[in-house]
Amino acid sequence: MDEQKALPHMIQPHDTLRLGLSSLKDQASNVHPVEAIQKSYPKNQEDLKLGMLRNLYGSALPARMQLDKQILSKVGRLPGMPSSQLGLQSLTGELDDFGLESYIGLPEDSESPGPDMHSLMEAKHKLGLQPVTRSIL
Amino acid sequence: MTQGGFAFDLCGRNTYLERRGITPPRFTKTGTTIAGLIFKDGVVLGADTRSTSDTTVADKNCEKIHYIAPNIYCCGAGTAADTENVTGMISSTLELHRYATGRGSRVITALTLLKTHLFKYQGHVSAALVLGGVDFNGPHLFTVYPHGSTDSLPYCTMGSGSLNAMAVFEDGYKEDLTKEEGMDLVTRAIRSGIFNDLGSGSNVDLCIITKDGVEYLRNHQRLQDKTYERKFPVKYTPGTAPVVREKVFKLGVDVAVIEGEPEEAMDTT
Amino acid sequence: MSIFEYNGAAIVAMAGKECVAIGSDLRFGVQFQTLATDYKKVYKIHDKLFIGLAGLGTDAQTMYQKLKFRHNLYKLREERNIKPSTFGELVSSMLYEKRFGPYFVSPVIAGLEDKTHTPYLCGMDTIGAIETAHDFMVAGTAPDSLYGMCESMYRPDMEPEELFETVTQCLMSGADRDALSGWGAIVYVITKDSVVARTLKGRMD
Amino acid sequence: MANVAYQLGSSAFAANSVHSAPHAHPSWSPYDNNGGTCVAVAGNDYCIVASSTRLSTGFSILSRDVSMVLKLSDKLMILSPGFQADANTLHKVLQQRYIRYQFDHGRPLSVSACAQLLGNTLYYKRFFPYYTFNICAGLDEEGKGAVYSYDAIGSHERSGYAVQGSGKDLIQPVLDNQLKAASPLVLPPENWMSSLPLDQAVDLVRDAFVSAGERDIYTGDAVEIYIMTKEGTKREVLELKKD
Repeated sequence: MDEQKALPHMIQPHDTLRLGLSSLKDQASNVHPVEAIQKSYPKNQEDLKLGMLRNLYGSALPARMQLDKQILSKVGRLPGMPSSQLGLQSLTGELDDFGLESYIGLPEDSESPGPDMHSLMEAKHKLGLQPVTRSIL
Repeated sequence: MTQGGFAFDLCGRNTYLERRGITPPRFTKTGTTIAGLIFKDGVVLGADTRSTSDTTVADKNCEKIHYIAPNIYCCGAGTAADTENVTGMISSTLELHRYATGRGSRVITALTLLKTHLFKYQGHVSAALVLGGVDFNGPHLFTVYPHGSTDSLPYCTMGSGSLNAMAVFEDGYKEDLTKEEGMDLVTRAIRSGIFNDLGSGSNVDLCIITKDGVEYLRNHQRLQDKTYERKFPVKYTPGTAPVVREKVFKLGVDVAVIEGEPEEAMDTT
Repeated sequence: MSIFEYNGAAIVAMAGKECVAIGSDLRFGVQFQTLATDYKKVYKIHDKLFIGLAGLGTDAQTMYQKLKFRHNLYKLREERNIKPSTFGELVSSMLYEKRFGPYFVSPVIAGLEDKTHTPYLCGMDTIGAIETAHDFMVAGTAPDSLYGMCESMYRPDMEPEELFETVTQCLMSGADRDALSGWGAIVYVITKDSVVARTLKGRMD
Repeated sequence: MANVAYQLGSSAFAANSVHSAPHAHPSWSPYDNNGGTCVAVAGNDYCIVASSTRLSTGFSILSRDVSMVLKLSDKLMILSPGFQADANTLHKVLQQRYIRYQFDHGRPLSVSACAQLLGNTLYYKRFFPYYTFNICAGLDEEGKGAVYSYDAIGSHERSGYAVQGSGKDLIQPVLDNQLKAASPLVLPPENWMSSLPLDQAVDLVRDAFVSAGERDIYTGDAVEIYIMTKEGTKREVLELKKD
């Protein structure tokens, strides 16, 4: 997933034409502590849960669950199209969760169109182009 | 995976402005006196109805007792927007949970959800709550602090008027109060907050929860009305305002929908 | 200096008998310099729903464009105009989304429910804490002045003409005591069959 | 040390600590604001003076019945909302100067002379000011109302009416709008005396305080109103909301 507090290093040359002028400092620092919380919380919770399961039932079960997770996360439409990922959500128990993320700041409500399909595909296959949201405002 | 949640795109600009000495506006706080106690067969929650922005009264009759579930209510103090959204979110989660399990909600579930949510945000979401309800385990009363810590108490008070209210509780509380005694004690506690604490005021809202049901007495006591009515009320005669330009937009009647088959409706003769 | 005092605004909304009035001053300025005197801060969402946006000018304009977009989206989905109370919730969740990096805008919403023609008034702080009111709602750089005027001049169940006069007096006198708002005013009076927009001449100083 | 003591005394675990941001500890200040609002309206043959009687600090009420009015004589009063410790000392000084003036000159202090005296007394402590926003009001020699309003260090101006204190912003526009005396902002300056008859002016003052009591948390409990006319001075108390 994305780096926590790692030093910002150049993965590939910065695409100024599409991403605008930006220094490395912007990417590294989280603008607000809550942003860091919101980004890292799901991963931390999952690690916590898998750790508990490892202690309770041995390491086979968490390993299998992670395997299932990888398989299920492959299921879905091309990136950029909304896919329900029912399997993945039922595995992680997120299906019947109702958190802040379920009604605040939903992508389909936002005014700016999502990133273009092309850059999303390149990002998915790690060919280097970062997805950029074209903002009309 | 919905990736909703808080947006931080304006944070950069806001911190830039703040560094240049431009102070951000303050949020509406509920100065607040809220209180709750457990009596023989249930829970009584009480709250005042004043919300302030700094030292000006923003809302003279706001609602601080929020619905969580048919048998659970929650009083909120602190930043008004946070208490509103946190209680709204938890009540939706519990409703989904009731559909999934087909059973009534437990107070402890609401508490754990609130606690987890507030702890997750490490106190940035500043909501101080008094959570009360009755489930099959009997009456429960909890307080939840903004950082996620909770207490389970027979009686409790929160908010800027909590000292005043707690004084009345310490004086009057005993085990197995009847419903009337409980209501009276909570009302007196809220009143002492209203009169002595400047952050609380206006009316008393009460909510009595028992296993048979809920009585939500909005404005149970309207304490004071204006003490003086003008003898020479101001009546501006029409035309005193210096109007420069006037535009009148006539609003057309909504489109009339004619029922029936298209042929009948359209008269093509 | 508070961010609200960068541009300056004065907005008053008041409810009458099956009618509601909302008005704002006309000054557009940056700190203590006035740049334009025809900049109204009340926007129309639809014939029976107006929103006044006080606070930082840039955020107010951005908010209005986003609100127009979302209302169009709503109309496409629901095939009708939005109800004022639902619109209040929409604005509130939009503001709360930016809880930790907020828009510096404090909206005032005034509208008439379409069937029952009951007035709907609500105001918010910058992160969307809704306060519904049955009498009046104010926002801007001199809220105390506007509160003082409205508190003295308001009477329940006023007729549209009287409501217009009262809102005008509150707005003008309130704004007179504030260096950052004034320069005339515009007041919309919304009844079940008409919307009357009147521009007013105020002290130009 | 009043401020720090109150800071410790106020409820530490309350959800919102008033004086300081959560992590910045409050820097010590010799001053405090005890709230309260004062109004004075001058008419052709009367002068109305009113002041709320609530004394508070932070978010708690210290007393519900404290007068902020110094009654020097039936025709001369001084109102000092703000920091009451300074107000009390200022009132002692003025009372003493008033009495000495009478011995020195054989006649009571007039309103205009008192206004100048108050201005000088305030400016005397220019670099450690009395933290009060005074109003000096009374009847002048011809029996007309006279109202002078001040800032903390003595700059004063005579006007038709004056408002000071925590409810100032709330009441000021109402008086501008209602008192036929044109608002002092109107140019060229018209006759700034209020032409309202006495009973309407008192009615206006009463309503102004009730409205301020609704919105300002520091204005409430009661308002004491003095009505000064040639015949003498009448005092009445209007109860306000206690919350």
